[in-house]
Amino acid sequence: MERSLRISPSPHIKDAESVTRIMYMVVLALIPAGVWGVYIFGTQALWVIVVSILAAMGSEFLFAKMMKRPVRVFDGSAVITGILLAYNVPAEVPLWLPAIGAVVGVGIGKMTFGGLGYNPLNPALVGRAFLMASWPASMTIFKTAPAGLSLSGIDVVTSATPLNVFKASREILANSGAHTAEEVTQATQTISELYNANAALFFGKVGGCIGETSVLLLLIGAVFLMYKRVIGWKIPFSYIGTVIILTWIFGGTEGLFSGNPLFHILSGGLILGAFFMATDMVTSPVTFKGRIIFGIGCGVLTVVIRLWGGYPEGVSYSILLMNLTTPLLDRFTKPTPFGGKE
Amino acid sequence: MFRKKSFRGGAHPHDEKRWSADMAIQEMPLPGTVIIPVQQHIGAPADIIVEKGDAVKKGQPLTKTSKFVSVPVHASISGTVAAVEKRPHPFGTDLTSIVIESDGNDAWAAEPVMNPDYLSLGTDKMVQIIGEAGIAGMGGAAFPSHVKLSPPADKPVDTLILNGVECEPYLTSDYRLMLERPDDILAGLQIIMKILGLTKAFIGIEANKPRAIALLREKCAEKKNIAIVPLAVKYPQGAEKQLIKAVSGRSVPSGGLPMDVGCLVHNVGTAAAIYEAVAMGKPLIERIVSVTGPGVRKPRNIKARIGTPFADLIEFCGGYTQKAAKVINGGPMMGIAQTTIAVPVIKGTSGILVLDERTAAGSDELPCISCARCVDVCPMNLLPNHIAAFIEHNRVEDAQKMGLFDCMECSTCSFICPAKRNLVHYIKLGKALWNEAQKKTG
Amino acid sequence: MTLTKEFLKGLYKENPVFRLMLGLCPVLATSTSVNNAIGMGSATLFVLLSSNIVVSLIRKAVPGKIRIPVFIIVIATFVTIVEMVMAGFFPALSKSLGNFISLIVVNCIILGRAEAFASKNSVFRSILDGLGMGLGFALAMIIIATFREILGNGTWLGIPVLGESFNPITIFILSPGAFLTIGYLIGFFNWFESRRLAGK
Amino acid sequence: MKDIPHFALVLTVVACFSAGSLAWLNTITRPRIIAQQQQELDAGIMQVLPGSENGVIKAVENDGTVSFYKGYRNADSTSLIGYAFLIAPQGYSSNIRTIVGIDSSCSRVLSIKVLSQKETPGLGTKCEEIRSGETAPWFQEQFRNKPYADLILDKDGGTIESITGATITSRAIMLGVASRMELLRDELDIPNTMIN
Amino acid sequence: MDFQSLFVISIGAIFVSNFVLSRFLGICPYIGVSKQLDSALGMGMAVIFVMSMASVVTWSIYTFFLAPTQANVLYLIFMKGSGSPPDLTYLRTISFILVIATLVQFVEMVIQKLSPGLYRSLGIYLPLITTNCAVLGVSLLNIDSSYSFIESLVNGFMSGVGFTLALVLMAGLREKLELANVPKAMKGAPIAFIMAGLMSLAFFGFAGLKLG
Repeated sequence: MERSLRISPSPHIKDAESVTRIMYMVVLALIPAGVWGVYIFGTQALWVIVVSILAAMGSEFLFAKMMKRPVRVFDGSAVITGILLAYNVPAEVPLWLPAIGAVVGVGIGKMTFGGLGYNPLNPALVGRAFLMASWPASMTIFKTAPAGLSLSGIDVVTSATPLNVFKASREILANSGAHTAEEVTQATQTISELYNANAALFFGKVGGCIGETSVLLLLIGAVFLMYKRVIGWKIPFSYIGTVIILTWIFGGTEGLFSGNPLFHILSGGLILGAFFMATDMVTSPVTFKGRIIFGIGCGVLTVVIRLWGGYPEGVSYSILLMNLTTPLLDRFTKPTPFGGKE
Repeated sequence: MFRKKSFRGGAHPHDEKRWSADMAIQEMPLPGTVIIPVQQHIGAPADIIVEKGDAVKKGQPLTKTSKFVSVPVHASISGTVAAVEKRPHPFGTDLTSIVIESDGNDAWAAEPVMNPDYLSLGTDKMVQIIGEAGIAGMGGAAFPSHVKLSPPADKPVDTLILNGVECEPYLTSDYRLMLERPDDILAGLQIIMKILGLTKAFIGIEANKPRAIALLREKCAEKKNIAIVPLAVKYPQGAEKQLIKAVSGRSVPSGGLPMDVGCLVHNVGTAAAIYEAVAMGKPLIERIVSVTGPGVRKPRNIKARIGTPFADLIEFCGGYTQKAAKVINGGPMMGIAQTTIAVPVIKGTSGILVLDERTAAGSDELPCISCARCVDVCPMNLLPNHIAAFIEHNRVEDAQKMGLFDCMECSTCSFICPAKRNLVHYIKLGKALWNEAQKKTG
Repeated sequence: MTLTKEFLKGLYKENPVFRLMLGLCPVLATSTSVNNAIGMGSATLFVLLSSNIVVSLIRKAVPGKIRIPVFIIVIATFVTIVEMVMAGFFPALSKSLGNFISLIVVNCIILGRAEAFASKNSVFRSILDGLGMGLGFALAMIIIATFREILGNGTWLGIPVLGESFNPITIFILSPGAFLTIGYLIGFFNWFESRRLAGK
Repeated sequence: MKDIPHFALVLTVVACFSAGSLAWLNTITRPRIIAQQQQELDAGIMQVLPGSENGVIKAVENDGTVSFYKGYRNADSTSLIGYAFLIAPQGYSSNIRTIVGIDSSCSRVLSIKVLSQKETPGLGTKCEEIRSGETAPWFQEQFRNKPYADLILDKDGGTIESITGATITSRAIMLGVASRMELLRDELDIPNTMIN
Repeated sequence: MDFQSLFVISIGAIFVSNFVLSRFLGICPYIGVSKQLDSALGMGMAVIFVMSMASVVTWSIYTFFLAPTQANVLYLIFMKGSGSPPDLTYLRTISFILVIATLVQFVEMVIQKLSPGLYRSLGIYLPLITTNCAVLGVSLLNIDSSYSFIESLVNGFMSGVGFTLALVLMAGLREKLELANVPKAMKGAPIAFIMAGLMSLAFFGFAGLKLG
């Protein structure tokens, strides 16, 4: 009858959810968009993804060994870092580029701070920003035309992302005095073409980074994650909502309230960023209000960079910048304990 | 379905009531020895008034107290006091206990007699009887009931809630009680209403107990003043402050008591015990215990004498299964794992849960990934991850500023944590460290 | 403390950059190339040495209450001398170091050494201290600049060292690279120091 | 408080020493600094106005400050090569100080030279990059003998190849040149018809 | 004074060329006073105040005493407006640092007299500011960029805001890093530098920002 009994603090039952399960669910949700990326950009995209994942896992292993820490290469977080990094570079990059990005993201962005859970910034975005700062030329060349598909009238060879085209045209219109009438007309026409290309943008028949093109497939993954309660609605919805409002007000070329929010949602990395990167648990706030403000902040910065900044796309930088505010947001939006004074 | 009320936060562990929900309450055979710890309630311990070798009878008080926040314990069998010594206690330490060896007669010191006129006893008399009967909250917290029934004049109670939630997974003792002795519970409720001078009361029951809800509704069909409130199935629905919030919409202030918002909560088991004490003069010497879980052969709901060792109950339920690995006093969320089954059933033992290897297997703590699940589920609206992190780094003061003492240790955060962090464990540790530091500084 | 130790302490044990972490603004800003680092290092060395000498010489004549303003004037004078000489004789260097030459005046090492050492010690010791600290500072700058220039530009002192195929990691000569390089170097020295102490 | 005269004395002595030595050093270095700046400028002007090495350069003042320079082929300043002027357009992270030489009819750029800039290393700084095997910065070389009307970047459909990843720098220089040329035309009263 | 140029200066000073993250000025307090949020806020406020004051004062000193212009006070008094005005710009470093040191002392005294509460929260940071190169840096920058009086004031104030922004963000992050599992050798200043590096990397997002 007497036998040795286990003891442990309560609770004695645990939810089935685990960190590893959560991570691999995110991986699963990201797969469709990657498959699409490989389909339209060719096997080069596949190699970029593979190299990026292997480099992320490899550096996780090496750094953990170096720091004499438990090795948790297979907890899925390095895989996500690898995938997200690959999804944020053009398919054309030389393969050493994603490799270095992954090593930097995991090594500097994560392991230096103590590994998973302690990184203040999203490692994949750290890697991307590092690459962007070091080799901007390689990072912004979108030479591979999407297989058999292109936006009508837009040259996919030189500057193939819709946001690039948009920004260039918008700049021409903003300084119409410095350009010929012909150029101005063309810019106006280009923008209206972009505004009418919603279907192509939605299904992902456009140029861009490997994983950001197909809004449809990204949304499928996002819905899956939301259904599984891996990600919440607060950050993505407040993020996208802010982008909608701000681009509607300021995004137009004919004064205030003439923008086309739909174009801004469907193009660039907004969907990928809002659902898969801004929601990164480690680097986003934990409080209700904190997450809402975080999303709004991401939205504001994205629109500012897209419309007035030096880059055509601002999603990754805006998320990185908001990551910096996460501790402050958590601190200043600490909920009042139950029964406390509101 | 029922209209379900609830509170903010909470989680949905599998309720696991299936093991014992349909097992009718069975009486335990008379135990050979009972171990009655002097301290079974929150508050001051009472003074021992028996010595080794004394012959005692069932229902005879073993301790006596002059303090208000304190209740006596009673002999639960007749026999001889074999020892007054420290014995293992379900709370994890050895505490002074009175060990009685049975004489096999099970003779009453004073046989309970039904007083048909009990409702006409004076309020003060009722409270006195309840105190002397040793009744302490039977939902687990074991706060002396008569104290709760004597609210100070400046905090009038206008809302009485009977707690039939039983939100802890596995446990079914309150459920069985509601099904089998609804009249006793309602009679107890009426006594409490009389004491407090109330005309209206609520009984909160989780919606996963439709039979209990239906039965009590039927019983109360004519009594318009008692409302049965079905509640959402969510842990910790049965926690006092959350129950009050769900039923009455009122929020007990941080650091306050239910009476601060005019509420009073009693467990259904307590109500039944109050009925027996007031109407029949029977002290609290037995209670319903669910012995359940994958680690026992025949899970049962048992009416057991206070002081019966866990071993006897587990034996009565057919003993361990092959896989049994962990014995818990109480439910899986807040219960305490036992190192030995020599510990006795006490007034707050609502269940003995025996888990097997699979359910009991712990896993390594991983670093927090800030997924905020604990924040989302915390019924007290705290940031458990931050509090625990502060304590982990020995910064109790920062933890205290984050609301350490608002935590009621319901364990929902630890349950939900995907990194398997023992958040509540840190929090308990933090409270202990803080109290120690306070003592030092005076 | 022996005279040799007085001189050597600045090089490693009390290295102003890696151990004391003083005067980091110019270190971060002007370590983009070894050339700049040498220029900045020598300028700082000169000011540190000269101000140490002068402060030590006048230390008995200066009342304690006004010593800080006096030191500041002394330091600022030498900084201005460096500014003028550099602009006059090394225009290219002067241009690439920019305002950071003027900012030597607020470099905490210089006022720190004047206050903590030169105002209490003999001229000779102050010279050794100034030389050691100044060289330690310059050395640290050169080490940092070596990493940054090689990684960020593929060259060392302007000479290509990593070959044509090397694609420079531009970020190392940008601001994040400065912070990262110095962060990891200080971390390395911490690690090295703890190893050294553990070995003893 | 009786220390105050003492304090004042010490401070005054120190300050006098300091001021004296600086003033003395200034008399030595100042001419060198000025000469150096002038030399740099002259060299720049000569470079952007080919042929002026043997001639003279005259500064044309406007309200007390130099507005532009005239470069002559010969010493008696009769044969005008063209005009030179300094621009400092706001680039990506700095003002790009550039000297520009244009022909006497104000219709084409002769040559440009970036004097100083602090653009992003590796990107904007490429406006001064000399490719291996070449002797002059390729970006600036594109402006050589470029008619005013052709001052358009490739991104805007023109022929001037912009620096990869540094469109802002490229455009800043290009627009700086073009807009100052326009102003100069007004200043010299050269009708626009002549150049279009 | 057109509003737009002030706006451009402000955006530049706070985001695009942040004093700490891209100009490398004020690194010592940035690393030294960023361990706690409260002190970071206090330091930030003190720096904003001193930088605005210093901008104004040094601009005036430069314009009216050092610069070789017709408005030079020394020229008007001692040379009675004849001859060419003296060029004393080589004295700017020495005069600026003295002015700043005096100013800080003065501000300290005034605050102590007028608002003991403010003194308690800012006072302890004021002496540290004398050797904060950001203050001298902004003064020199104003002169180099030939800013007008108002522009100098705005630049000084906004650069202080930029400094405070970086400092406060850093303090929040470092409070969190206190709880992180950072390798022992990297604890303290090294990890703060790495964090600063990543922060300045993130601030690249603002590069090329052209509002207005």
